[in-house]
Amino acid sequence: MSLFRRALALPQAKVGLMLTAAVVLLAVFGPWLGPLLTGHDPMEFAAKPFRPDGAAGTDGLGRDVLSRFLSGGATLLLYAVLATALGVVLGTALGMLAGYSGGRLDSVIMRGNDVLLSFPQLVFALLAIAMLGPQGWLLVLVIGITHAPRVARVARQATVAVRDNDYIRAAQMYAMPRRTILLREVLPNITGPLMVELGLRLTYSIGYVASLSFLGLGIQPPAADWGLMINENRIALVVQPWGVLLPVLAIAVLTVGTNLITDSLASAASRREKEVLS
Amino acid sequence: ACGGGRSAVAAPTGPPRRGGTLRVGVTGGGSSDTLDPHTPTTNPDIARVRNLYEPLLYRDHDYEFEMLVAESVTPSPDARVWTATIREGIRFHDGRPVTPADVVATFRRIMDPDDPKSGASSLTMLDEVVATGDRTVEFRLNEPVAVFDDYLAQYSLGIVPADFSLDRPIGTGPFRVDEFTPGLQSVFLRNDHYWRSGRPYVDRLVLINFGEDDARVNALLSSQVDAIDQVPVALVDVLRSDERLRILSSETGTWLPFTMRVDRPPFDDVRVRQAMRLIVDREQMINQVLSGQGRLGNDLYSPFDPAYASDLPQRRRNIPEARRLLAEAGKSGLEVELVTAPIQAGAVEAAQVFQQQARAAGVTVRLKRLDTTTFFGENYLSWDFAQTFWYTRNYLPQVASGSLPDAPFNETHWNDPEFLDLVGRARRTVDEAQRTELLRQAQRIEYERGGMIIWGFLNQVDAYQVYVAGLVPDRTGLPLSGYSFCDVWLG
Amino acid sequence: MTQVAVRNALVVSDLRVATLTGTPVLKGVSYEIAPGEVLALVGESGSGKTTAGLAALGHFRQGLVSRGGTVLASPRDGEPVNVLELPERERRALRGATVAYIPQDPALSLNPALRIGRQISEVLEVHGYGASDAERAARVAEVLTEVGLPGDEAYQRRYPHQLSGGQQQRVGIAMAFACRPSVVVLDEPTTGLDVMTQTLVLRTVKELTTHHDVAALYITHDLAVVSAIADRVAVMYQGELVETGGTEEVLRRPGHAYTRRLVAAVPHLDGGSPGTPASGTAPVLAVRALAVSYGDHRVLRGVDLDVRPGECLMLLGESGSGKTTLSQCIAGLREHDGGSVELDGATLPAATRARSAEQLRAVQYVFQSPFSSLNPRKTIAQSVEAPLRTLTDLDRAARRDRVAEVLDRVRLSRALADRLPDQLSGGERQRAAIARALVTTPRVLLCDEVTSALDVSVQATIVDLLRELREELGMAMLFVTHNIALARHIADRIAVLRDGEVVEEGAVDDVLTAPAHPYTRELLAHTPRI
Amino acid sequence: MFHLILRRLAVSLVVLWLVTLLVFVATLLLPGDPARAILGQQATPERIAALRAQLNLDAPVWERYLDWLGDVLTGDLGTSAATQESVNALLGDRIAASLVLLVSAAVLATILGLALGTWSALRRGRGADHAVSGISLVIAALPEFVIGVALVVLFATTVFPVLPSVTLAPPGEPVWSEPAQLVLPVLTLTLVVTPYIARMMRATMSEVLDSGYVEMARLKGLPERIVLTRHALPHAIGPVAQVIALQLAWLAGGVVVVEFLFRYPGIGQALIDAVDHRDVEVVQAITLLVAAVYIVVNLIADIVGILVNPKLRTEVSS
Ligand SMILES: Nc1ncnc2c1ncn2[C@@H]1O[C@H](COP(=O)(O)OP(=O)(O)OP(=O)(O)O)[C@@H](O)[C@H]1O
Ligand SMILES: Nc1ncnc2c1ncn2[C@@H]1O[C@H](COP(=O)(O)OP(=O)(O)OP(=O)(O)O)[C@@H](O)[C@H]1O
Ligand SMILES: [Mg+2]
Ligand SMILES: [Mg+2]
Repeated sequence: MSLFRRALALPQAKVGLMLTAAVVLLAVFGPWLGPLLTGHDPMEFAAKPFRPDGAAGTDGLGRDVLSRFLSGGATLLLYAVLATALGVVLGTALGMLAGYSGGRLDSVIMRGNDVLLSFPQLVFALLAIAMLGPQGWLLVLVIGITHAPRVARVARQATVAVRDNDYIRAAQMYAMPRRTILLREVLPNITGPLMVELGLRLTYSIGYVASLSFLGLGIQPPAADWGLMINENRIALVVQPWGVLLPVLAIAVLTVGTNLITDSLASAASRREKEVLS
Repeated sequence: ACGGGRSAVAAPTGPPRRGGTLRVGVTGGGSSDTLDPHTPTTNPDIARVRNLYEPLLYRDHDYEFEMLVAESVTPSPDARVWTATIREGIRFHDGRPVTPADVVATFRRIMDPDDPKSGASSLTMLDEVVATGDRTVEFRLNEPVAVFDDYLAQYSLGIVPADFSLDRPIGTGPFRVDEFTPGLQSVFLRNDHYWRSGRPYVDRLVLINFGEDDARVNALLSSQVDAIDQVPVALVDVLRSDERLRILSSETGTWLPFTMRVDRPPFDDVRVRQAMRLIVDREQMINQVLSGQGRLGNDLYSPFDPAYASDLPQRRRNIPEARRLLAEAGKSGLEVELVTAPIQAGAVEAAQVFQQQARAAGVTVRLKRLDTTTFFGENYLSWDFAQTFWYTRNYLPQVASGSLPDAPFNETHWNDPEFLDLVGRARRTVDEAQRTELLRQAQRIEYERGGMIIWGFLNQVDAYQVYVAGLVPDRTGLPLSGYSFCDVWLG
Repeated sequence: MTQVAVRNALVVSDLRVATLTGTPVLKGVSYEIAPGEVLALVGESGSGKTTAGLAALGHFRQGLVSRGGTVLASPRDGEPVNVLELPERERRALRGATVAYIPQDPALSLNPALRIGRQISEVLEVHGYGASDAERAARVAEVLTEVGLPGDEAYQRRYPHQLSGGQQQRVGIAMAFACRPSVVVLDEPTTGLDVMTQTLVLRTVKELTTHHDVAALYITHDLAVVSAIADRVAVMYQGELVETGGTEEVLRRPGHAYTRRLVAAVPHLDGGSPGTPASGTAPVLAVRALAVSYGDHRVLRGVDLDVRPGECLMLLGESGSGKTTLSQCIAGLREHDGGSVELDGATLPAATRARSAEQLRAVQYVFQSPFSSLNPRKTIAQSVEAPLRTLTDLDRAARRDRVAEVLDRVRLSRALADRLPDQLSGGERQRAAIARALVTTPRVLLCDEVTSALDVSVQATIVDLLRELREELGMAMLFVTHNIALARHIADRIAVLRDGEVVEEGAVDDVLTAPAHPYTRELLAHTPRI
Repeated sequence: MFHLILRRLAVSLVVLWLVTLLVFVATLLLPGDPARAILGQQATPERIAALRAQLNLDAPVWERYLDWLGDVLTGDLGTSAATQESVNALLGDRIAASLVLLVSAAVLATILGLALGTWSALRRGRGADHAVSGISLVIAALPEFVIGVALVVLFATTVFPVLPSVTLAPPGEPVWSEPAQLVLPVLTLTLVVTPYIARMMRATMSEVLDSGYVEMARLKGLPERIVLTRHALPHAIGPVAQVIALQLAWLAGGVVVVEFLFRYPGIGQALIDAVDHRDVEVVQAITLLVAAVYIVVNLIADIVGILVNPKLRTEVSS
């Protein structure tokens, strides 16, 4: 898609892509790499807790931090991506429907949206997890649902901006079914804001999964997971900083990377709009 | 209450100094914090109860009896009637003397059928409490209980005046209430009527709730509190290296076992239980979970009980034997779900370590991690494989709480006729030597067939500023000298 | 060339401007304007007119830099200064006081959050005009009256959105003339205004410039306007002035090829070939007592129209008269409250959804702006194919053939079929839009101001195309426009719409030569001609 | 204008009502028995039964909802299941404490964000702009607890132990009696929120600076200062107010982590506590409160948007 090509021409996008790719590669290949590099399985006890043994010391249970770090990104990434996908798909569908239909349906959807938005995110997570226990799919669901109303807002706004364009009226004139109009005529024209939203939501998802793990509500032990690692090793920040620093760095690099890509998508999209207008 | 025991060896030297405010950071607590002497639930509750109220007698730092409100507690020859004599001249915070009527009222409050307090469940043998003299009270039991004094030595049995109400929380403890904010902190002042003359040393005691390990340690590091309980064991070495601080590490009888339901598969097969006990690498448990701050367990509890069966051989990890037992039971490649929750520091960690250790024997352990409330919720007593946590107790009270079919917390659904017979006899046996023999036999049964994996006893590790004096190791398992602050002074 | 003796108010010589990347935008432009003179700067879009105009104020848009040349501006009572060499502070002092600017689009250039009186008085304030607030307030009222607006307090307290387009433009002019500048630069100030308002604005500008001896640079691409206002014309083509001279001379005897093209493209009210009114046959499309209102606002008040087979009816009307509403009602894009639309005598359902494929195929609509009527994410071929997908059951290959055929018809090269709309010029896009309407071989084609968003030269080619297509295909056409000058080029009959009513209807010749209604007469009077 | 605002108000009320419904249902679904949660592990069945009766946990759901709603409408948030005290009394101080935290962070972040955003919009494409963008990008990328932990290490425990790391107000006295304790929590929240405001401000200002009327203002010869303050800034207020509102609303909910970290006696801490203890009434009260803050803040932002937009403001008069 030309939006991507345009965005990629920006230097910040290249940096962002490099950062993101680095962390993604790390997360994907880390689980194999870890035991090779350190000689320790991520679950195996290498020494007493919080000892400076090995490249990055040991964690609160005496497991090798480097090995756990290397294998700890995959779940976080997976959950973040799934939650983002869920939120964006759900939100886009709702937002487009509301924006395109207008009238009563619009009001109903958007008020429902407001209700969801005003329900505090964390309370939602807290309640859902207290209800059903911390499970992977629940995390994805909770975060996805949290994103949906926010995405819906953006999607609706973009749809409303597109709705009154003559090409939509032309499609109506050719008696195209609503679903087809939404998918073929509207959706391709709101990809700009949606891509930006996608990037933004991905960034939030990463932080959110990590935050939930930090509060003990996210990914559960003994899984090696970056968010959880921060939580588990936080008390020993002063003694064994790597257990916190490595995952924090990885999360920071990843979110900075996705943020940069999002940013360049945003400026590419707005530039495209300006060109179309002029 | 103030312990006798050994005297403190801390940086300030010379005679204790009076005055000052002691600020203590205590783990846990929340909006349900209470000043009720008889329903302490969380650590801050216990810390408050320990300083405001006193039971008739209690355990000192060495886990020996220490008389508090009572001067003596003695059994009748058949151990069916126990007589407590109230200490001469002991007064409540408002200066009124403690009378037998107060003691009777206290126990009526605890045993109130409409609203029984925490202590009630372990006092089922108590028929009535009767004032028999100016200073004597009789406890009449419905069966002989040879160690009834042990049942009375609980912090949740503090003696309060007959007209006690929560609006005026009065007891005989070394401190009295000044201010109390649930979920945050309590401020106590010195009780000038305290029976131990000259004590407490500090004028004010501030107990501050901390939900977070971080916050508590940070508060100590930034000198916002003078002492904290429950230092995360992994940090002991760091804090120890800080010259401003002292670590207080106490060997205790506190235990954090795994519980297997003996009446449900797969653990209804004793071979499976034995295999699980052989799977645990107890040294590794202590090293990884407790950073070495603990002592080896032998699947037996109450290590400070004189009747503790220390002659039984220490059980060690034996994977081939465990595999053999499992194969025999037809359970090779066993898969079990272990329910865990952060019920105590180290609990979830121990579950993880066990999960890892079990792999060696081909046993797959799935962890089901719950929050504490759900863990202790409706299903609490029906988990097949879970964990629990107990402070130091002697054998018979512990059995009464957790190892009898009618015990309130029989997590393993332990109901062994032979064991019940032995324990029942022991309870009625006043003769110490005879009782010890019976208890040793009972312990052997638990050692061989029991449903608990007791891999170790946790050290209690606390920390305080170097200028704090008078804190000593304590065996009860309660942190910071059993939360007893009347001997503490500030240098 | 009347005032040679007088010192020029603005002298631009050898002005060069380039983009940051080095592409030249102006390649050595020179012109001069005397006080009281209007120089028209014409040229196609993107030729550099605005750039040249803004350079007179020493302003370059972001991304553009000056690459040499001089701009000498003479204040009313001072020596000429080279604007480009002034430090930023002095340039600012010059702007609005000596050289003032009137933007193309007043709706975008007036601050929507400030009252218009305030926006005028702040120019006076910063340039130290007048000694007191009272004096300045008086000047604001005065200059508003000069541009033909009420100068009273209540009017000054209005916000831009409370004014019509013409009024907004006149506020812009008032703002420019407030400090009595010696030079004004007007950047297409009448584009987007209807003819009546345009006349009014042109008259105001003319009066002010002559009355106050102001030199005006009038940027436009409409030669009719040029002939109405300018003393001299400079023609710009790709960053260069290709021709300069007196208005008469340039328009009569254009020297440069581009100028000739430009002149040829201007529609003539009196030229062209009138069509043959097809009378007698039954109308293919009939509108009967059509009424539409938005709330209390009655937009159409019982309109009757007939379009006969093969005939082109021009629907003429000023902005807001209801032209679009009417044509969209016919197309089924808008519900009407009363009356009916009949195709071959059969009433058409109001909504497209209720119409049969046959009916949908028969009536097709071409939208006003080719920039918004094509989905920017679909290739031209995809867009043109869309009606075939939903309205016919042709298979894929047949559809592809049909699309190719139609693209040929509208003279669009097949190479463009797989491009996205924004890779095409406006004229090409409009051809594609017309192709989409033609692809189902409609019996009636509705064209809603299909040329108004396009350049004059492009406009002429589209009109020609439509005329040829009508002859080739023999379909009927409703051509909606506000430009009466196009009448002879395309239409057989004219219907004049005003405030939702048809006030005059008849054959082109009849209406143009002997207009019956006063409104039609007024329209004709205000249409500038060369 | 007034009917516009009134309609907006009505919509907010409907949303708020729907939120009460959602809150009530959601908290009902919480598993576990509040009675047991209150009494803890050592509870006996008799005590639990006694407490359940006392808490009226056996009445039908709709009846409990209506009761609760009626109480809420009269300003009574109910009785905490855990403490048997009125929720109003329980939360009163905490709400004040959280408000202090939020308002200080909000004010700081708003001022900082607006200033930084404007500044970098004016220096678009230059070094300063890139620096601000880069730094705000990195800070925005860090989860709040990471920022909090980093600040504690920096300023309270390890590097420069100059500030208190936790909040310990003497009882009865408000948290702000010792301002030093507020520094780190406020700073953490400010750092979390500022980048968003700054980025939005930069984007909006860039757009406004590119607009025709700003160009026109320059072409009128106005000094840059006036161009900025009179012509550019007012237009940024509307959209930025929306972002600030969203961020403030986030603050109200997101304060939990920060309060947890600094042991700040606000509603966030009370919330975690209440969920742990299944203290339904308190969870409901806090959720409703946060939702109400969100709704009100958004309402204010919308009204600001209406007020700064002359088109909407003059709707009635024209
Ligand atoms: N900010 C800019 N950066 C780079 N190039 C620009 C910029 N503004 C204009 N140009 C280019 O400079 C050329 C001249 O633009 P200008 O706006 O002066 O044309 P114009 O004759 O006024 O056109 P129009 O009739 O469409 O207003 C165009 O090719 C345009 O693409
Ligand atoms: N959706 C709408 N709601 C309310 N009023 C409308 C709507 N659409 C059009 N109008 C009003 O109806 C009247 C006629 O509009 P219409 O678009 O048909 O005019 P037009 O003749 O096509 O004008 P133009 O030449 O500007 O395109 C105008 O006064 C307009 O303000
Ligand atoms: Mg231009
Ligand atoms: Mg129109």
